Formats: sequence, C-alpha cells, structure tokens
Amino acid sequence: MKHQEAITPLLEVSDLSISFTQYTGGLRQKTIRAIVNLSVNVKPGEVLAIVGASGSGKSLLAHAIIGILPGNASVAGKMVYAGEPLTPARQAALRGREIALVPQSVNFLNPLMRVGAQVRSSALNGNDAAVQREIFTRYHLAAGTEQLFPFQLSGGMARRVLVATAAAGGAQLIIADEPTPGLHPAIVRETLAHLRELSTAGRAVMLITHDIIAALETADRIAVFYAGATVETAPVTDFRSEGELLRHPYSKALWQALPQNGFRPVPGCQPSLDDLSCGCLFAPRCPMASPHCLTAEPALRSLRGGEAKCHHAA
Amino acid sequence: MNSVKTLSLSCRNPNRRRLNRRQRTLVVVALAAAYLLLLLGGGLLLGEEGLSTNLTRRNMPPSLSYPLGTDWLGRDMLARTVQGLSLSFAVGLAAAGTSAFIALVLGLTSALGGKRLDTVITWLVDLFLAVPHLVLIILIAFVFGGGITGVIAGVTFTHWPALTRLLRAEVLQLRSAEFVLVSRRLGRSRWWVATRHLLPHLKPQFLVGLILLFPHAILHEAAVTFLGFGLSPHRPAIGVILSESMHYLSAGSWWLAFFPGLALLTMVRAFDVLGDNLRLLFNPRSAQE
Amino acid sequence: MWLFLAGKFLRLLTLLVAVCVFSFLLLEFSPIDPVRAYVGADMLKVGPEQWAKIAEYWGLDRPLPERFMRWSAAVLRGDLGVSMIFRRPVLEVIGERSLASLALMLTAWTFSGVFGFALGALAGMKQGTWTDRVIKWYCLTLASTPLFWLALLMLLTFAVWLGWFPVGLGVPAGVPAHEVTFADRLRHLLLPALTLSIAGVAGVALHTRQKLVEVLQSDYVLFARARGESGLQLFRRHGWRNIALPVTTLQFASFSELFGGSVLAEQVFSYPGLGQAAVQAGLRGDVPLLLGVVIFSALFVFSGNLAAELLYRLIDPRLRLKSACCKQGGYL
Amino acid sequence: MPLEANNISFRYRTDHWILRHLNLAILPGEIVGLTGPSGCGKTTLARLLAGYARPEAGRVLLDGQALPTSGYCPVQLVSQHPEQAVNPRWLLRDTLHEGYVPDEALLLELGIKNEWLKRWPNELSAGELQRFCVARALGPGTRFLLADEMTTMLDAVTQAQIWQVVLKAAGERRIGILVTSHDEQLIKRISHKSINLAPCL
Repeated sequence: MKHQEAITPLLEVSDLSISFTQYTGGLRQKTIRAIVNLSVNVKPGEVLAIVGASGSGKSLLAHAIIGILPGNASVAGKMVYAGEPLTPARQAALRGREIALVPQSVNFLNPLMRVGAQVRSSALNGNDAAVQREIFTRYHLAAGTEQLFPFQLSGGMARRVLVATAAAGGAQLIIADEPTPGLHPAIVRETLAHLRELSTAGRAVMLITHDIIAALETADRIAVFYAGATVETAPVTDFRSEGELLRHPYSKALWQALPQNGFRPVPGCQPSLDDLSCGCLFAPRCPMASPHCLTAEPALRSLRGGEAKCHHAA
Repeated sequence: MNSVKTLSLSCRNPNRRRLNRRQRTLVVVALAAAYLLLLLGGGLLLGEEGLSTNLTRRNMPPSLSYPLGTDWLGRDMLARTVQGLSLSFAVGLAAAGTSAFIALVLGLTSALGGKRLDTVITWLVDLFLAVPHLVLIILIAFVFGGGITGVIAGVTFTHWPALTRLLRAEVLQLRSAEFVLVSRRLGRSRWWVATRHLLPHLKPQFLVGLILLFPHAILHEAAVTFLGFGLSPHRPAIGVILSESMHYLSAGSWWLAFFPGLALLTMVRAFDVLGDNLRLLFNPRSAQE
Repeated sequence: MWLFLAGKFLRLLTLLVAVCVFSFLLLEFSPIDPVRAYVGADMLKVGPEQWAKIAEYWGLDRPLPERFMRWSAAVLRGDLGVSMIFRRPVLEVIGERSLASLALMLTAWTFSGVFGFALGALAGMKQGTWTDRVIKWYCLTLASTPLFWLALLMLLTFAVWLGWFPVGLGVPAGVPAHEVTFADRLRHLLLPALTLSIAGVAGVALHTRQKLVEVLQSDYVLFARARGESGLQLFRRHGWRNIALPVTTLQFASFSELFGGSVLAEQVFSYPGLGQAAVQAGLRGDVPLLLGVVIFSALFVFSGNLAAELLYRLIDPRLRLKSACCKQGGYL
Repeated sequence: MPLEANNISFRYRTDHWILRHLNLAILPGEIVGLTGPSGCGKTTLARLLAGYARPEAGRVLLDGQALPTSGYCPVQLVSQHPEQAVNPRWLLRDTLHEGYVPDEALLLELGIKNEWLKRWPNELSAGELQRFCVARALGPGTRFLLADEMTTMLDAVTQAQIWQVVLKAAGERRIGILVTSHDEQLIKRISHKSINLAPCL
C-alpha cells in the first residue's frame, strides 16, 4: 500500500451537518439531524470505506457531496474538491463528469429505457456509442446487453452495468453507495474488484457500506460512522487481532462484536436521530467515559496515521 | 465554504415557515366548514319571504337591496339560490352518505369474504362503471318516476363503486401486511385483527373518501335536475333555477344564470378543499403537497 | 395475447347481457306505465278498451320472462324496437345521432388530451413555483365547475353577446339538408366541443402533474440527476417516457365521464346527439330508445377500457417481453 | 418433539419451483444455520415453517402433527425488516404486549428503554424496532424461533447484543432456532449444524 499521507486529498469534507424538516401527523414539524459535524477526506488512487449501520444516514453524505439532496434538507459545513470549495454551482458542473455515483440497485435505472442508451448518456467525451461498447466489453458484458431493459438484467449483470455508468464518464471521484446488498458472494467480490481497478487507475473511490467484511477486503482506509459522524478513520491494517491498534472505543467495540472476533457486545444502542445531546455521543456506552466526555464534544484529531474523535483515544 | 444555510442546531427557535403551514391548513379547514354550515343553515334562516312572487320588483339586476338580483316573478335570487344550495347539500349528504355506507360494507366483504364473494362484487363494480354515470342516473331517475327520490337513488347507486374499489384495494394490501400475519400467529382471532389492525388504517381513508364524494354527488344532482328530472315545484334545486334561467339568457338577464352557478361552484370547491386539507392533517406524506 | 382478447370479449358479453337484464328489470318495476307515457296528454279521450288494445299491440300484457325473451331475441337480430318519440327504429335513430355525438366527443377528447398533457407536464416540471400553483388552482376550480353552468356561460358570452357562434342546433336552421356545408357543421360543433375540452383539460392536467411528480421523485431520476442531467433534457429522456403510458391509458379509461359531459353539453347547446336523445327518452318515457342508448354507451365505454388495456400490453416492455421471458423466470 | 419439514415443495402461481422435495428437522434446543444465495428460497422455507404460507406438496410437522392454524403458534418468525412487522399506527407498548406481557428482565437485557414504549414506530431506528420484535417473539408458548436474516440490516454491536439474549433464552428454555443469513461467519459462530440451499434456477 503506497504511503498515503503525502498525497493531498481530492475531496475534503469538514464539520458537515445535514438536517431535515419533516411533517408528522397533525402537521407538527420535526427537525431530524442525520449528519452532525462529519469530517472525512478521500485521496486519489485510494479506496476509502465508510462503515456504519444501514439506515443511519450514510447515503445522505453521498447525495450531499454530489448536491442532489431533497428540498427540505439544510446543509452546513465545508466541502473542498481539488483545492477549491464545492459550491452548488460547481457541483452542477462536476456532476456526472468528475464526480460519479454507483447506485445500489437496478431500480436506479430508467425501467423503460434500454441499458446501452442510459450508459451512453454519461459517456461525455468522445463518441459515446464506442465508449459504451468498449466499457461493456471491459466488464465482460455480452454485446446484446445494451439492447436489454433493466428488468431483464440478472444480479451480476446489473452490478456491472451500474459500475460501467460511473467508469464511462471518466470521473475522478467515484462514490459507491451500498453496492453489495444481498448478493451472491462471488458477485460481491467481482464488484469490489471493479472498484479496486478504478482506484489503481488513479481515481478516488469512496465505498459506503454496512458490510464491514466487504470493506476490509477492498478498502485502503476505513472510516467508522456512528450517530451521524465519522468517529475514526484508520488504515485497514489496524483492523486485526483484538483491535488494540484501533483508536476510538466504538471501533474497538465494533471489531470485537464481530462473530469471527469475540462476538462480545457493548451495552446500550445508538442515540436516536432527533435528540442528539451535546458532548460525545458514544459516552453513555463507552467504558472509558469521563464527566468531561458528557459535556464537551471531542474534536477530530490525527493519531498514529489515522484520525479519532475522542478525548481519551491513544 | 459550502455553508448554504447555517442552521442553529437548537430546535427552540420559532421557525416562521412551520407555524404558517400548520396554521394555514387549520384556518382553511375552519373556513370551508363554516361556509358549508352557513349554506346549510342559511336555507332555514332566510325563510319564505324572499321566495314569494312580488311583481313590483321583476328582473332587477344585482343591487344593494337584492345582491343577486331578482327573477322574472320578482323572487329574490339570493334567497332562491341559498334555498337551492341547501337542498343540493341535503341531497348530496343523503346520497354520498348512503353510497359511502354501501362502499364500506361491500368493500370490506369483498376483501375479507371468500373468493366467490370477491369476484361477484368486483364484477358488480365493473357493471356499474360500465355505463356512464349520467346515463345511469337518467335511467334510475326515470324508473323512480322522475321525482326527487329518483334523483337521490340515481346519485346514490352510481357513486359507491369508486369508493368500494379504493377500500377493497386498501384492505387487500393490509390483509397481507407482515404485522397482520404476525398478529395471527400470536394467536389473535380474525375479528380482533380486523377491528384492532385494519380499522385504524381504514378510518382516515374512508373519511377523506366520504368528503371527496360530496362534490361529485352534488354536481351530478345539480346536473340531473338541470336536465329536468326531479322537478319539485315548491323547493327549487340549483339545477332547476339554472335550467329556467336558460330561457331568459337571450333577454339579457345574465345574473339569473351566473350567480347560482358560481355559488354551486364555491360550495363544491369548499368540499374539495376540506377533503384535501383533512387528508394533509391525517398523513402529510400521502396528500398532494 | 389472443387468450387475453378472448377473455376480454367474454367479459364484454357478460357485462352487456347484465346491462340489458338489469335495465329491463329496472323498467319493469318502474311506476311509469308505458302506455300512459305514450298516450300522454290526450289521456282522457282514450277509453279502457282502446287502452287494452294499445297494451296488446305493444305486447305489454304477456308475462315478464316471455317479454324479455322476445325483446332480447329482437336485440340479437339488431332490432332494438321502435322509438316512441321519433317513431323510427331505435337503431336508425342511434346510428344517425351517434355520428354527431362521436364527432363532438372525439374532438373534445383529443383537445383535452393534448392540452391537459402539456399543462400537467409544465406544472410537474416547475413543481412548487408560481406556474405550478396557478395551473393547479385553475384545474382544481375547473374540476369542481358544474359542466352545464360552464356551457351556459360559454353560450352567454360567445353566442349571445359576441355572436361569433350560433346559439344552438347541429346545422343552421331553415337550410335544406343537401345545402348544409361542412363549415356550417363545424361552426355548430365548435362551441360544445370547446366547453367539453376545457372541462376535460382539468382532469388530464391534474393526473399528468401527479404522475410526473411521482416520476421526478423516483430513484432513476435521482441517478440521472447524479449523472448531471437536468431540466428539459431530464424531462425528454426520463420524464416524458414514463408518464406517457399511464396518462394515455387514463385518457382512454375516461370515456365514461366524456359521455356524461356530452349529454350535458348537447342539452345546453341543443346539439342533436345521443345525449339529447337519452334525456328526451328519459323525460318522456321512451323505453326502447333509453335502452338503446344505455347499451351503446356501455359499448362505447368498454371500447375505451379495452383500448387502454391493449395499449398497456403492447407498449410497456415489461409486459410485452413477459412472454419471451428473461433468465430469472418471473420478473416481479 | 422436533419441528420437521417433510418433503415440501413450493412455488408462486405457476412459475418455476422454489423449493423441491425438501426435508429438514430441528430438535428442541438445536441451532440450525441456513445459507445460500439470495432468491433461492431461504425466506420462503422460513415462512412455510412458521405457517405464514402452506406448501404445495409435503407437510410441516410439529411433534408429528400439523402446525396449529389458530391460537399462539409455538413457531415464531422474526423477519429482516422490523418496520414492516410492526403496525405503524400503534404505540410500541401495544405492539410489545400483543402476544404476551414480557417481564422487565428480558426488556432490560434487550436494551429496550421505557420511554420507547410510548413512541410511534417511525420515531425509532431499525435496530431498536428489531429489539421489540425479538421480545415479542420470545413468548412463553414459543418452542421454535426462526431468525430470517434477523440482524443483516443491523450493525455488529446490535447484532451481537440481540444474539446474546436470544442464545441465552434458547439455552434456558431449550428453544430450537433456524438461522438464515448471508454472513457465513455468524452461521459458523452460533449454529450446531448448517445447511446450504443449492440455488434452484
């Protein structure tokens, strides 16, 4: 694994907060904070995995970076891409060209449009039909695939087509949102290998998933996502044996709770989305928690080649 | 810096837009309900004075004393319009209420009853939807001898199929929902599941469906009376007022046709608004935003 | 495919038979005595024995099942009996007037379809802005406007005040039949058709807008946006394609309201179509004509529904390719 | 005493067969793992065993007799998506007490907080809802528990917590468990024997 620290990150997200105003029964309004002060960065030629429980708001991060959040979302914080701030105008220019999304399943493709035509729409430079066919052959998709409709694709074919749409655009930053849900292990490995290829070709790949095993097999660095923020970013080599190299208590708990490690859980559960108190959000469940943790929210500080958001991490 | 909108994280600050939306919906619901009650009540309050013929004030255009003008027999159009509207309201109430009841009974039996019962009821729904509403109402009104009962029966028998289909689809979907299957396996009886699980889901659907049934029923009632069915000399329905006003159009008294129709339009629109806003209150996501 | 068609025609047959039986029974138990309705005003001059002769002539004294069998046998032979008002075979009356009605309805249908679709698409694309609010408010108000009142207003403004169009009838009064030009018919047709299409536009626009809003919130549009598509290009590639089918199917399925609307428009503009015939038949107790119109309208509505379902099966690739099934078996 | 699937076959309408002549037996207190690619019938088998659907051929037997169709069913199923297994218009207290009233100790072990009982389902996360579904399924009458991808959607810590409680309760009351999952590590960790359903396309 190349020495990563020296390379300047392609994308830098610092203190990002996303919240929604939702209407409940009787038209009472509720503010839900999905992401709270999240900081993460991705370097070219690297696969960064963001691991967290499903449904905890991770894919909102992808949508915020690309700038396709729904109307009732309000965003705060700083995002810098290739040295310049990522303003909505710039996002519109980069979308599909430099920043590409690999969505989760085949119903992200237009059901009434042939698959070839949809991939061609994202191949912007050069003759799009030729680029599309070349990409399809590279991903071992039979010549006839471009005439098929999305509902005719099998699980594996669908995954390859979705990755092809990202690769066809020549994007520098590729964000894969939950690419491995309920698939046959062989197809999962193949999809992750494709993402790996893209990163060795010099592109930055951000893999968002709840499957820590898939992340460990593919990523160079892993960011652990908890209660709306990345509590730790660590090189993949730190995830071994008892997890003693890990910094944040939650990543340690996550590692030790895995069936193949110790299957020993930490009591309590993630705080619900709308009553996030100040102070460290893991404090109520943290074995090393001190009164200081309950009041002051820890800042993300770099530690032994990674980062951790904890007062006592060593 | 992509700080599009910095949001203060505390939820205490009164956000102007939130109160506005909820407040606006409640105000609209109150206004619509008040307007409808006024119309229903108005019919009784104005009494008979305005309806009596008084040849001294014939064909007067709208003025301060007679806001909606008077007709060729000198009758005050405001009184006649309000009387007509309250009659339409009552007929709409009766017709919509009965057809909603039929829809509830048939919708539930077809979804919860056996397969044979289901096919019979769906076939019956298709049968009633096979013939255009108005033609079917004319047929039924004719069969009932053309009186007001014929009109009510006609409107009632043509409006239940749509709501039945809606309720049946909702119950079928609920019946196979996971939490209903779990409840059955936890030992709960079919009846317990129907009352405790299905009914709370059906109540808002049924109520909103009932309210949105009113406009259709009233419009069809007015249409049929306009065509000449259900002529009742003493209590003039809106349809009758409008059909009589046709003869005087070319004579230039435009207000005879314009205002009654406009009043009917506002009443029907009030029902629409009431139905939509109530649905918004019940379930914000499902309503048209 | 043929199995589907056969199934549909079987359904049509059962529905038609049911409509006939239902209407026949309904008329049997109605308090109206056909003879009194036919004799009408000069009731007093008709003595009891003449009364019996009329009843006997119309075959009204036979038992119910026999009368129904005779009537349905006649219907099968295409003889729907003689209309009491027009004193001509019902089939001939319907044949002649249905052309006028069809012309009116189909022009209104195309007008409302095209304008409704365009208006709905515009409102859907510009969701939440002023244009959307104005279009939605217009459609909702129009949807709750009584059609006959709208017809009255059109008559008042265009025919009475401005005088651009004739006040009513299908052809200019007092002109011998062979001299009536196509332009004349068109002038008489325009006002009722315009009224019908204005009312029709509201329904279609609301449905199109609702469908487009759903499509724009779908996953594949989100992915298209992530690929940098937006605005018109997004609509042309993804929006248009996914709403065209449901909206056209809905348009075919709305023949029932169309026919209902045409009854009212024909009455206000005294346009000689089926609707007017139905109203006359209903008012003056002309049983055979009323039955004929009911059957024709049922056929008309059924043809719309059939076209809607065929359209779906032929155009939607998911259904069209179902027979040439893909590898994983059932796709749902 | 076992829960048996006896030569069962199943398919939806007239599509291809999903399960063909399948035999399976679970003894009280035994934990059987079930693995296999998605769409090959793992969930269908679980729903057949729990009585949610009837097989087209073959029978599901409990102690030799057919599964009871009414009354509390000794075979309880916990499915992958808790938000679908809970009535959205009920407070969670009513959902929890639908089968029986669980004792405080079980709720504490599962980490169910008291103020959650007065909440609506849409206010809680999938992890919290699944705890309610597990508590609801561990009634006194339960003798077999079918965990159909029960913790696939949850993070590793919650998964370990829920399984800790379920394994303890199963051990004490000798409840037989059928575990369906994609995660071979989980199956290897907790099950006595495991079966791999061959893809049946």
